[in-house]
Amino acid sequence: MAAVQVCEAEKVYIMHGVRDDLRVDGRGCEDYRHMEIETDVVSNTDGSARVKLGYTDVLVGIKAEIGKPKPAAPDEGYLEFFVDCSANATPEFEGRGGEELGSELSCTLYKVFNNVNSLELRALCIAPREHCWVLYVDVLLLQCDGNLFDAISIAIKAALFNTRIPKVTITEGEEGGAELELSDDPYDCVRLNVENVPCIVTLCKIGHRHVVDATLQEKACSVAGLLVSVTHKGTITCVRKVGGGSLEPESIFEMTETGKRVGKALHAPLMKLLRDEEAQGKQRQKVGFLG
Amino acid sequence: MSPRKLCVPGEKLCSTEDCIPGTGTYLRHGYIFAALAGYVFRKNEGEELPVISVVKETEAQLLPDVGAIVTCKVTSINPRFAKVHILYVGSTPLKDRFRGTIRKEDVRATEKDKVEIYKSFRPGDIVLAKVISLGDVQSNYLLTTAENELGVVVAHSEAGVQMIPISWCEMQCPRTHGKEFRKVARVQPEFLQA
Amino acid sequence: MPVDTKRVRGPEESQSPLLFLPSIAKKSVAAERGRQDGRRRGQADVRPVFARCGLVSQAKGSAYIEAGNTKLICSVFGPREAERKDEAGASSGRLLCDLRFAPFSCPNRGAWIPSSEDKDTAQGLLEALRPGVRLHRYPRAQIEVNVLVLENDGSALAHAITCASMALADAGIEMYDVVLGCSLRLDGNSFLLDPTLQEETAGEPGAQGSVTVALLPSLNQVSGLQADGDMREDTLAEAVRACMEGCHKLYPVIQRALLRAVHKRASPSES
Amino acid sequence: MAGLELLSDQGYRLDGRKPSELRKVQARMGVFTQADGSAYIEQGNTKALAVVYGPHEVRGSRSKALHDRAVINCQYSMATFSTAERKRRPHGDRKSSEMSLHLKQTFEAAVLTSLYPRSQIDIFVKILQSDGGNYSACVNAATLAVIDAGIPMRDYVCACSAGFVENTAVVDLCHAEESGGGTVMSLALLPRGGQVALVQMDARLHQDHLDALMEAAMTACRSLGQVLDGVVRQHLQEVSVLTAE
Amino acid sequence: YNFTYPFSSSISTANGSALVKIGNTTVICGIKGELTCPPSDAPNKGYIVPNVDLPPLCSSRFRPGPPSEQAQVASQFIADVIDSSNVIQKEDLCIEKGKLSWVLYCDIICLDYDGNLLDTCVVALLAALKNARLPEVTINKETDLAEVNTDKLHHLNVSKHPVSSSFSIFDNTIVIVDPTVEEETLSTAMMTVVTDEDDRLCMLHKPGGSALSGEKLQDCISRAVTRHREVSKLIEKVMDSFEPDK
Amino acid sequence: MRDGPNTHVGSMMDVAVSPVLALRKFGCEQSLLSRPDGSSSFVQGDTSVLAGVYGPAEVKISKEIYDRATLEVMIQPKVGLSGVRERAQEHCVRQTCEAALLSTLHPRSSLSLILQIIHDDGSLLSCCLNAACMALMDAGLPMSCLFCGVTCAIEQDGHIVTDPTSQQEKESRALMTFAIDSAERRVMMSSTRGSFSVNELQQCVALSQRASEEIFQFYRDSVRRRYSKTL
Repeated sequence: MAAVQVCEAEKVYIMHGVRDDLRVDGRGCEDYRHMEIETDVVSNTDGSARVKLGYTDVLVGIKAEIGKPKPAAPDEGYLEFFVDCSANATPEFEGRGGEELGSELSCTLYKVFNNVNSLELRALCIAPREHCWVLYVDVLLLQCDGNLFDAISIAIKAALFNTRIPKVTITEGEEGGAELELSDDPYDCVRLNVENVPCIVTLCKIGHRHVVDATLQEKACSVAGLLVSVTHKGTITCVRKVGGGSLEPESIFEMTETGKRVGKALHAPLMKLLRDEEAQGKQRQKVGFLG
Repeated sequence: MSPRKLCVPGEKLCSTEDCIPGTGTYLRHGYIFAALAGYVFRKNEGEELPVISVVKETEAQLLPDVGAIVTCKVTSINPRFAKVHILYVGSTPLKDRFRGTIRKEDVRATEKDKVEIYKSFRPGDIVLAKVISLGDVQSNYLLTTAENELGVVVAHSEAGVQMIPISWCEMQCPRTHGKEFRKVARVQPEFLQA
Repeated sequence: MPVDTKRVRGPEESQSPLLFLPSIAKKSVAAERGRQDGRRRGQADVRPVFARCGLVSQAKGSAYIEAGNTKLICSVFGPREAERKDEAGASSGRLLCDLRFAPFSCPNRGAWIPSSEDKDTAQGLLEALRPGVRLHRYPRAQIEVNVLVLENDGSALAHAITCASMALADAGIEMYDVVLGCSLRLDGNSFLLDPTLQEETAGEPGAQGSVTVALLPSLNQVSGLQADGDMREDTLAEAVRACMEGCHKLYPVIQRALLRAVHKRASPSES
Repeated sequence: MAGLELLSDQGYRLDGRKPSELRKVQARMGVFTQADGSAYIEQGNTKALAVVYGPHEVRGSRSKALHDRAVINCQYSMATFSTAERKRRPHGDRKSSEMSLHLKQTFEAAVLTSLYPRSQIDIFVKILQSDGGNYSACVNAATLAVIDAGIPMRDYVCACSAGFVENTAVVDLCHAEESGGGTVMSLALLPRGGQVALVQMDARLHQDHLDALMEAAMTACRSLGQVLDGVVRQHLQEVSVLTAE
Repeated sequence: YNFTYPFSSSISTANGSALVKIGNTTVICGIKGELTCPPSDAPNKGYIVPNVDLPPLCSSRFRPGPPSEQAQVASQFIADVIDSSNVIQKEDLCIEKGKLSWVLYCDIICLDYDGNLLDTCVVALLAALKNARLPEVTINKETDLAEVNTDKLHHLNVSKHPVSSSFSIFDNTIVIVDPTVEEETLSTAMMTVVTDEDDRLCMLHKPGGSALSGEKLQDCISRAVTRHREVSKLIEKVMDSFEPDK
Repeated sequence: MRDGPNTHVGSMMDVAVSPVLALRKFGCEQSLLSRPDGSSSFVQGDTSVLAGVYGPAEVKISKEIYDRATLEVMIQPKVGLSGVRERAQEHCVRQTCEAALLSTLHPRSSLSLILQIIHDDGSLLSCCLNAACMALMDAGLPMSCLFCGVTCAIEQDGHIVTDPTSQQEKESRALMTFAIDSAERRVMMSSTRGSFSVNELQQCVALSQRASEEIFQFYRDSVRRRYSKTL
């Protein structure tokens, strides 16, 4: 991952600050940075969202395509993730440089989002064993300043909220086979229920405390962190230890507790924001990158 | 001999008040822990406390470290440096090859500006050298032969015969009596055991 | 799909005969009170483990572990010259992990080309092992850990962690502690420790979860944690504790296997 | 030409433009903070992002460094969701590599590389949404980004595409027009001096029509140049107001 | 001779498997059967797809990534042995002509590489084929779909028992049987002779290297024939000891 | 490619048709490509292979061998990508060439041999070997001996055919290819298919050794013809 060099003195400064619940940018340990969310930014997609979290900037586009259900789950559709660590974010990602991180991120995202608990995958099925919707979730990293997972998960949730899948009617074809017919009417579409879609909260252990939404500098001070994905009800759907260090069992329990609290609190304002934005409908001035 | 004590990594051996940590151990919160699976040794070395160390069957494989004397084989030369493969650290053979570089400046201690690589080494020579640096991001281990005891110990002439050193800078082929230039090492008796 | 030109090719498509089985009523594990292999639910009841060190003659260190039908082999090479050189590698060593499932290790034949799941498991293995290894003792060098799953009957990652740390210790790599792995299946309200593959995949989706913990037993530090599935925070904490208990049960077995391996080698001369 | 009527009888195009009319151009400079220079441009429905890093030390093998000027390093990529059909890879395919090379050639002609010997300037462009004229959008975005990075250039580089439909030269083609099967020419121009930095054309065109097409493209580039100039001046004003406070 | 120890291990997820150790070299072979359409040019045949893998696990000389040249050559060698020796009649693998047949994926993985890979692989393959059991498959006349009965398992009909013997040759003078990896790298040529129980040759594989005279060649072949007897006796003994408890 | 360049230096030669030893017409042309350091095309009946040799040249550090040259052999099939079968053939050709070449004379350098199959009508591996040998000779690389490839097929009735066509190969019971060295007519390489008895093997070896005489004679003739022109 794009890392910054932090010298010992800086580390000590940051660690002392964290001990006193005061971070370099003035936040408390459980505060997020300023966040901006906008949906429906790319018209070629079925759903898209852009999230800015501090200097971290991600764009998510979702495209729905018809595919064949996986043999293990014949009556469900599925999601495919692709994270493009573009050279925009840092020159290190040029060429194939970002591929490793990209596949690592997409693997975790798959674990977090592609299950029945987060999304009603059955609703994506068109005809069992034959056809289903495949949602291609493409994440584009435009700029990274730490805490990629949180920003991406919020963007994915927003983009899923924004996603509209055309209605499909199955008609009996002439030779007996089923034929699919897509509805042309842009308003005749299916929305996804995103209520249960979790958000990821990454906690970084710094000194004896832990912080949420760490910047790259803060991340450099931490040896280990915990990634917790939390639903709006406060249930935990996925936990991963990240980083090269180890954690004491007690601090793991503390961290999951914080993660749950912070994550749960994240959902309500996010949904409100998304609904508000949608209510504005066409009148909303699309800002995109021009803002 | 009484059965020696065995340990696995992470085992608490004793407190720092009882022993001084040696190889294969580490310190944590005032206690000495084992870092290897092996035999536990305590040895008194004249200090107040015995040194405690953990040893696997032979000496644990060490990496070429700064100051270590290494045996290496020359693989290629050019006017600025010679490239070598490190084969031994001290008397421990390495399982995998490590690459090193002997720069022109590090061949001799005196008359550094007159050194010419091709008059010092040839590919295939076995050389004793000392590690001076682990090198930076791009380079390999940096080695030196700027001591009397360091330099070429085994070399073959163009006729393919092992040559005999005749001076500090020349070796002679016993078959053709042709002389070739080398940075010859004065081999210390302790290295001659093998 | 690109054609694999570096292997003997078979037919374009083939199906596992298991797909053609007349669909038998899926036995719900939840319906039973015990477990199929006679272990109890909710107890720290791990499968009997058979562990050996030093099987691969060509490797610096190696280990084989068998827990129930799950069989893994691991070999360790190095420390050797680092291939990739960058700033971070100069001061401390690099640990590389490769984990593969043999094509015949699962009920359905796997492909040779590692899937993203294999890579994910390998990444999990790396994260769990790294805190246990004293990498700063190996500057500019890399240590390679290769794990091959010969048969996967559940808890592959957990046993891979244990097996790899045994192989590292066998290779004489300096470590802070051995790393032990244990996983758990959450089935409704009860725990299934060290689940079999059947237990891992069976059951109603929604009420399931799985947790894998890697523990440094004598330092009491958790070096790896992966949890999936809906669960409450206290359930998670309980599950982690159960896994840790499972690890501690494993510890004496691993210890004995390591000591045996040390003993087998010629004892060092007094120096 | 079968299928779509690209030019109506009245001489209007599919989207109602006149043959020599450009699409709406909107642009902004300095969209990102971490990069040395960045810009975003919308030309109709085509949206592109460009970032510039550098000049900095040559990355990768040192042998790439040039002793008398800077190396321009370009990477063109497309977001996987940018096209109607999903792309499997954002970059690395043949078309993107070709595009990267064209961008490199274009900017080697425009940037005063001799001011930065033995260094490297990275220009990364990304198509977020594609609706024809990808190359021109990239060049225009990259120009703004280079200016934002404060790297001296001979002149703006403005690019525009032009095509030939029923004996009429049309400029700034959208995707439907591009895929109509006719000739498409991309032209990058240094507007003030009138030097052409790059011309690229696929498909066949009668020699007699070439001049007309070139002329149309160059005119379009000049007017684009004015738009870009406006964007730069606006940006400078905003920045100077901020700094003045 | 280094001694040969075949073990039939039980990988329960595979239809047949064998772990074989010759000297230090250890190889595991797992066989999985899948169903497919028969090849169009031979509608009454099935497929056997052998692949040899030399993972980085087995020796430090192999790097991770796609199979090395050596692994590919070994795969092709095993495929040729299967073809030449008719160890399994491919006609036996057909279930319904032109419609359904078995494809046997024989995946051979080296766990410890200390030379003489080919001999070990052939023994492993043979042992795995001998203990492989496939479920009964019938085609339902009404639905035209395959039905699998896992309660009825059948052994494969192993018609031939090829055994391979490898030799390291040092300049047409010294010939070493069953070489270790060190002997292999120092030798000037390698040769592998595969024989079956009728003392016929299925394969005389000598991929270049220093030349060999006719007498030495004859010598190697007769040594291979004697070795065949020893090895096949051993395999039978091991297979017998495993059979009763199944 | 056979009728490509105008400078047709090579020659066609008829071989006396004896009841057992029947080789198809073969022809060869050297130095027909300008880019490689050595090249040749070898034709046996309808089977035709084009070979190019590059080197000695600089070698990649990862492949460097400090006391001899690194030889790489690539076989490109007529259509499609090379697969495992080609890899096995490459392996055979490479080891044969390595044994013949005096590679210690070019330490830390690389030699690459590319064999492009133009048409396959049986006896492909032997044709590859012959083309390789001619190309190495053309590149002026020092060799301890020459080598040639001979393919024999045993038909269902036990009759042995040398240099079979692909039709004959398909109908045969067993197929063997040998590489024979020019110094003592010994077997350098052998690759077989199908099962056969020890006696049959020996007949085939003997036959191949006889056939090799003719091929080496052909080598000599075509090289002589070539140098007589340049001198």
